[in-house]
Amino acid sequence: MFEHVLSVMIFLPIVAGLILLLTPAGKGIARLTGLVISFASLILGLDIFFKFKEQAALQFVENVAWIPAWGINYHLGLDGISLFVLLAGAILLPMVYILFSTKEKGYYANLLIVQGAMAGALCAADMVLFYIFWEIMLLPIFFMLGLYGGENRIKATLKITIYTIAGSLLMLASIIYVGVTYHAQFGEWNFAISQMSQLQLAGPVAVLAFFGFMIAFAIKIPLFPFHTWLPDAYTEAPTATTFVLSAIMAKIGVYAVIRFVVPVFDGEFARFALLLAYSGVIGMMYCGITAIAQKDIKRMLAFSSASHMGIIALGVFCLNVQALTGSIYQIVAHATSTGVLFLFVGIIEDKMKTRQIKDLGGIAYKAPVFAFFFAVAMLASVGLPGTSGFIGEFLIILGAIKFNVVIGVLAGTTLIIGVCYMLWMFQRVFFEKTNDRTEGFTDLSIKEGLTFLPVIVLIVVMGLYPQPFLSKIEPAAQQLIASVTKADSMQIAQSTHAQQSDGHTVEKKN
Amino acid sequence: MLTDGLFILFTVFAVTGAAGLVLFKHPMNGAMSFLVTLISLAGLYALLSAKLIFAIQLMVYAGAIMSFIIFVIMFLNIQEEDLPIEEGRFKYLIGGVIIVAPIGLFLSRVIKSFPGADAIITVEGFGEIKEVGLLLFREWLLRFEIVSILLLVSLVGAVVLAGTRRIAK
Amino acid sequence: MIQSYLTVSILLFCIGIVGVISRRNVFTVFMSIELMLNAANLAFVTFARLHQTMDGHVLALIVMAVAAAEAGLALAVVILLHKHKGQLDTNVFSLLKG
Amino acid sequence: MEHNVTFLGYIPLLPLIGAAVLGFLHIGTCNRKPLNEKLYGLIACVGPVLAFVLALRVFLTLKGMPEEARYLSQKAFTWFQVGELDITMGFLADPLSSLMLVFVTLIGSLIHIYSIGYMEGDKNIGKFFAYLNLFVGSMLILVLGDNPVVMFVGWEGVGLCSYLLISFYSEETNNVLAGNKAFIVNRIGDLGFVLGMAFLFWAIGAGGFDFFSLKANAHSLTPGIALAVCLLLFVGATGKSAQIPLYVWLPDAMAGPTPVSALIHAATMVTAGVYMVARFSFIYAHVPVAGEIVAWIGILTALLAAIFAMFQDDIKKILAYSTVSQLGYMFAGVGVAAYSAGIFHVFTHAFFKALLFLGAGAIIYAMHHEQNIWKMGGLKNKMPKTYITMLIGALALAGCPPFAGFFSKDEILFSTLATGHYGIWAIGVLVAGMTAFYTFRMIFVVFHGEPRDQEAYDHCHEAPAVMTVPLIILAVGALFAGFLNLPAIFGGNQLVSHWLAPSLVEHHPHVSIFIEIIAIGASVAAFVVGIRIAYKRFAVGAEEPQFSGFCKFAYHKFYIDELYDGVFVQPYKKIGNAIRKTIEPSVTDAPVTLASKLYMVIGTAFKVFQVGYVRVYAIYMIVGLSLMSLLLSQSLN
Amino acid sequence: MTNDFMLLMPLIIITAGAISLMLVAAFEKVTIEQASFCCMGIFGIAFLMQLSNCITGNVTPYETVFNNMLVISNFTRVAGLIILGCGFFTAMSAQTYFKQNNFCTTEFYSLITFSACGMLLLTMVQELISVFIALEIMSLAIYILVGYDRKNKTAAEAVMKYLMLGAFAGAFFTMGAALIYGGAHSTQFSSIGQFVAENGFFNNPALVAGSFFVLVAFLFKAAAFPFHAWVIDVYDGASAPITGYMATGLKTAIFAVFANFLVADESLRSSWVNYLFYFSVFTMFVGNLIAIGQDTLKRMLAASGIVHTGYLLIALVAVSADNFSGNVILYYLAAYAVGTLGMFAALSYLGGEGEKRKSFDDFKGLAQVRPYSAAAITIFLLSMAGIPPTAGFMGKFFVITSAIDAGQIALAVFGIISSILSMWYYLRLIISMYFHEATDSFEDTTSNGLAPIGTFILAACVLIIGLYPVII
Repeated sequence: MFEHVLSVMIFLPIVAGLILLLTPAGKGIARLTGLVISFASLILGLDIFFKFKEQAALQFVENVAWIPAWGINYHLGLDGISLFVLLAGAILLPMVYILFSTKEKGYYANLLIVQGAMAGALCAADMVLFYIFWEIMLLPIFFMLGLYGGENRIKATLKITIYTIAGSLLMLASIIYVGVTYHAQFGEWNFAISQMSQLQLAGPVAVLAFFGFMIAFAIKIPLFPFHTWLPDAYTEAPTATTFVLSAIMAKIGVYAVIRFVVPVFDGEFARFALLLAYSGVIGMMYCGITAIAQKDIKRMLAFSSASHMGIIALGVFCLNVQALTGSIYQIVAHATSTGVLFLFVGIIEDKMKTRQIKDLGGIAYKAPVFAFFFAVAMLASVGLPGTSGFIGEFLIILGAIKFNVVIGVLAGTTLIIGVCYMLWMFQRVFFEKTNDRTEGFTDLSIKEGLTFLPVIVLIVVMGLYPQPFLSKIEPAAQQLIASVTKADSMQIAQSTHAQQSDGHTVEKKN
Repeated sequence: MLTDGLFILFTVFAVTGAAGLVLFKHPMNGAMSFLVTLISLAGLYALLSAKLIFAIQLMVYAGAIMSFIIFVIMFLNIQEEDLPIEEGRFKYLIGGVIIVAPIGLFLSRVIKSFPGADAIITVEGFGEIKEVGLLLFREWLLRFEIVSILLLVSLVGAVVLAGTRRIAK
Repeated sequence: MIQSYLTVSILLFCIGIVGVISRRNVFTVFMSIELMLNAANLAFVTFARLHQTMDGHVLALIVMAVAAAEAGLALAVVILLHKHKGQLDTNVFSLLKG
Repeated sequence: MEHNVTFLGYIPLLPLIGAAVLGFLHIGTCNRKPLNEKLYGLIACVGPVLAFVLALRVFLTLKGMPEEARYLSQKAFTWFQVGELDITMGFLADPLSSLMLVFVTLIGSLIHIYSIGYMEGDKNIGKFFAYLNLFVGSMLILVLGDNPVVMFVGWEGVGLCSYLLISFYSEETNNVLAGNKAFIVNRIGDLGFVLGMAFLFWAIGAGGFDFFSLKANAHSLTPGIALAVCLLLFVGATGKSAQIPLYVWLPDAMAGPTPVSALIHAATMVTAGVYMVARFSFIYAHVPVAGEIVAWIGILTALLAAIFAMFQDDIKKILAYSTVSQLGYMFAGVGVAAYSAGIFHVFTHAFFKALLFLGAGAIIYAMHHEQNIWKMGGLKNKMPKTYITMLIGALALAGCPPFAGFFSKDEILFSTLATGHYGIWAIGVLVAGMTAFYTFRMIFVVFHGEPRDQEAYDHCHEAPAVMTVPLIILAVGALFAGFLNLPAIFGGNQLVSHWLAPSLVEHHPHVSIFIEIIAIGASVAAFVVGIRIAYKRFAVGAEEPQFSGFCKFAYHKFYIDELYDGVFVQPYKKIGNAIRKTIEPSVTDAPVTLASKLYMVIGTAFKVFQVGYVRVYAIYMIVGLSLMSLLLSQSLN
Repeated sequence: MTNDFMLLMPLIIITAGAISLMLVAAFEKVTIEQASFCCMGIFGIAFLMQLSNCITGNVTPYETVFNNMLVISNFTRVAGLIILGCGFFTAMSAQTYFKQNNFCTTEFYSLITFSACGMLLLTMVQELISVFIALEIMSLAIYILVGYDRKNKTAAEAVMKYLMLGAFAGAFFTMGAALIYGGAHSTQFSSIGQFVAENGFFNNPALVAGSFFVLVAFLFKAAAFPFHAWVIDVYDGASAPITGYMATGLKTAIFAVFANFLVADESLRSSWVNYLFYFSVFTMFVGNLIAIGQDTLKRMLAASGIVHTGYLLIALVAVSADNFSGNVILYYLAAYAVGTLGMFAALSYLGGEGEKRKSFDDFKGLAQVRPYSAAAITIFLLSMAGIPPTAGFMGKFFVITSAIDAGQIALAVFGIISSILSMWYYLRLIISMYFHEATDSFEDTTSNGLAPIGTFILAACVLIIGLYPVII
């Protein structure tokens, strides 16, 4: 079984979810199934983590021919980059089943499906397979948002779905373009990502294809200015969906940039890195500033999440090891901190029946444990040293400075922008005087407390002892950066060469 | 010379008949006018030495199909007031001619690619019933057979759409 | 000579088209289509003469048969329509639109 | 000599453990049955006191080492390592940090003890002590960090504690706002710190990012980068140490409990900036321009804060501005490369300012949380111990020889003079006079004259021993700490300067004794003038003045808070609101929504073409055919 | 000989079945229920026969007797398979449909079978006039089926529109055939191809004009812009099973013959590719624009059918005449067929008496009342929208891949944009079904018929074909 561990991680939840949907199982059974399966995934995930070797190559590979005529394979594998996103999902998802115990069957079933699909997107080493999982990921979100969302859920659902699908379809065109180019250059059909770095892509169409990929991922992440679906969707979605969206799915966008764009479009990536970096950093500032004006905690967190995603994305565009590693690390850190914050807001909403900041206050006195956990997550989210948020943010800023001083300085403002809205919100919600509504706020139950405890501990542990994580990320990051810098220098060489010998192109070795 | 004269005659009749079909308000007048065209066409077929087609044109088309159409027109007993009020008919006709003009021009260019001279008949018995029949039942057999299926469908259709219907239980 | 016949054919064909697009009477429209088929038949026969093969005749024959089949069905439809509205104006039948 | 030791890490760890235990106990019990307050106090004191003991051990160990090899380090574990960046969770004790270590733990311990009394009866005492312990731990990490990043951990940690403690009475919105302000302003400074670190790393960090390696590689810094690093780091320092332009948070920070003001906002945390500049003296020494800027900003801050302090009527605000002012001195000192002078002033200031704050705390405690000096008066009879200790503190602050403040301040002023910064020196002397004035204005108004609020006066009483004992200990410090660095002119041998020398890169200019005498004379004269004016105005029967003109302007702190609010805070909020209300829905979202709407509209409009008339459908076909025919005619050969 | 006979067996079975059903109808012994089973049986047997005819390569059965009229290749075989499947499921839907609608006679099934006969012929014929005959067999049968409900005004209107425009297009086809006959001396595809290969395409205006008119007729039947307008009204007027049949079987047959005609010669194909490009783009976009404004399901599906025609045209543009396999077209057709058939099968039993539920709003809250049906419909819609893991996605993937591979990058991009535009109206139904409260109890919908079973089988097919595209 263990050589197929990735398949198990993908299909166990999906199959379970489908079975739940197709059988008249009750909600209790559904929740129990979800719980058991998510814990199974967690155990498998941890096992993978400990068996993972610190090297750049793909591990736990499975490769079976699927559509041989088109060179499409069922090809799975993990590297240091995907490992962590996968792990973040595996660790966080069991919490949802514990915390939200009274939802519909479809709620749990969809969660299971989305879990499997996300694992699939992360493990896929074939572009078509990736695309398939990438799209499947959206479906449960669509249904959860539409079925269990808030008042304006339909508008939000339509927006997120069409937005995301529009992006994905552009990506599909790009994937196909890449595959076809491979076919043209090497005479065989192949969509395996590991082969694509050999491609010699140039010309305006390659740029278009690059943007096809980038727009898809920019929408998922979301990068400014493609973020406009996010506030509505995050706000209207049920907590678990928002949690999944912010904690894991957005990260898959970043992951996908690293995995699919950087190796294939190394030249274009290097060319447009600055533009993209500006997009990331402007998005960070824009969403951060917008967050302070929000009246709804969830919406505020949504913008906060977008703001952080901007900086995480920036880390990828900086083209150096520190920033890239920081980005990947921050993916996990942000997943734990912001994800947990969304869950906390869900708890507040469940208990208080409101998310309006003005209706809350003084929760800290009524619920010290809750407030403490919230504060830790919040501090991690603003990047306080000693929490997981710092390491990633620091590395990204460090890398950004090397990449471009202006961007580095702008990226640094995240330190300030983040605290502004977070403290403001914390003050209104947790401090000040209690009101009639919050008077009855009960603290986390033992069960809830124990659910959150591991993540809170993880936040601190990741802040204090990040090395075991970083050492697994770094080889893959090094390899990627090496490939991009090679392309970059090659481009320079090419352009100088072209001046001398009139467009004589340098052949890449296969 | 005679053939040329006949050709011009038939052509004038055919085109006038066709124009009448399009221009007459009452379908009965149109049908009569169309009949003139069909008969003229038969004449043209004869001029082209298509004897079988000439005969069939007269018998099947001008005879059977047209009488069927006229029968239905009569059967429906269409009065003047039943006819659609087509006041802008001529506007539409002129517009139609304008729209169709490019197609006509295009087709006339196509025609120019064919030789203008008469093609002398070299084949023995060209257009004779026997020769055409042989061809029809030898090389074009299957087409001929599947046409029967088509006619069958048409038959069933007529029954289903216009005949009395027994709703099965 | 071939060109002349073809010109007649084209002329009839175009008149047929004009009839179809400018008239609202079901019968007229239907007969215009028949006219177009006849124009095609004339072309078939003319080409048969040009190529000295009788395939054209056979084709014309088959077209006639098809036209007959179509005519049968078309008239059945005309009767059906007349039953519904008592009119033969194509514009009367515009329930389905938008 | 073995440099690697294993106990350095315990110094911050002990208070941190204390914080964890206290926090756990507090959270566990606060909404049920609260534990005994004394228990909290006891647990809280364990960490800092043990840390103090360890700090002494460190100090003594160092003392036993040869002067050039005086350092101890502990590399606990590799914290994070990415590419050429290699950050160790490491601690370093050298003379500089050991000095800081000793007084931080000492004052920390004293204030913990004092707090047992001061916080009596507060139901959140557990939380208070947890924060306080956390603070001490963070401060010790800051001091001990062997590389800038570890230092930054402490740096932000103390910022966090500062925030938590300022907003300790969190039911009052203003307190929380003050806390927010402190954290946010500190964060602005932290941005500078981080950026400075980043620049430093990319310049010379590849060879190791700990202070030793940096020091060794500092010579390869280009002047431009070095200047940038210095200024960025100094931005960090202005945030933490409340210098222009980021000083605004410190006066507001007085919203926290008084021991907090004493510990964090007077003695320790706020001096972190000075410590940091001294730590990076190996870079600052290379870039005189940077030092110049630091010195000027420092002295201008000193002046500005002194002006404000003269018109305040809240006892803690007076002390707060005084702290800002004194911090300005310190920066003036480190700016002119007199690092040891700056650090020495940090050291002495810690004693007397903590003393003054604790004294003020005792008064506030006695007056039932009354802080306005114009509601006090004649308290010297009621609270003699407090009076005397505070008087000592005041004298030290005002720079009266031979109190601690005199020597340290004089050292700084002398250094400015010696390095030829006459402008700075002149302002420094002026500020010294003003310091004397506002300090004694406070003393006179509070302790002398007639009671202004009779009822409060009647109820007030001397503080309990837990509070007065630390006062006394600190008073002793304020009295004698100055002698530790007695300059040669008074027959001393500058113990502190010599002790610090291995850690710092500084050159002691050799100047004539004449200049030294001028410096001392001017300081003393300024003190005398200041105290004289204060006596004349406030010693007897002064009433709360109504300010006008410049005084009113100064009373309102030059409206700088309002200015910041108007220039930064409100626009920021306005932009946020504008984005929420207009930009987000109608600009960024507009292309998407509009495209979607347009699509719908066109789609609906398109229904027109489906007219339902069969003839029209035929016309579509023919139109299409016609157009194609035209096209095809073109392509025919 | 026997081999040839076996290859033609499905066609023979269908024809014989059609005739026997017609004869049976003359006697009033057979109920429509039984007739539907007979029809299914005929299709089923033919389907299995077709499946068993898995011989690769091109075969010209009875070459001398049929005068090269029929060619059977893998392409035609699979196309036939799709058509037979369509017939089978249409009969299945009809069985349930006529439990609620009472205008059926036994001839109905006979006509379905007749039209399948025409479609099968259409896939195989390699000669223009045979194409015309096959086209007319198929069309006439479908005209009748469209207008089968004589009491229904809309059905009568639909058949009038379809018949008139269909005959109109047929007239163009004949004229085109005549011109090609004039230009290329023959109406055989192979001879035409040979002639073009020898003499060039644009050098022969008659051939250009002729093939243009022939293409017009094909485009009309496939409902490409600007010959699309009829399709919406006709689909709307026809009964649900027939609409499904028209949308799938007919389209499959047309595209089969379209492809066969185009690949007769490479220069013929490449000359038309530039024009087909525009047809394809306009078809997709106009289809989308029409679909977005529709409120009734059938009209929306009709419009979406136009869009799918656009995709199929992309595939046609991208086929290569040399080494033609048609896999992409067939896969897309199959994917489209299962999705659309499934949709209409579901509409057949959910529509209620007289198809009273027709608009999006009528299906509000279906998921609460009939969750499995709603799920199946969702799968079909996702497939049509091209979202993985459905067959529609794979179809779209192959189409776009082949387009890019053929160098038609712009076309691929337009295809993608059109897919994005199509999301709105597909999602709209899903949203109606799932995210709104149920206002209708759907109690009158019979669930004891075969249509629900057919729906679920098709839903499974959508996923299976999507996940194992190798089987096509």
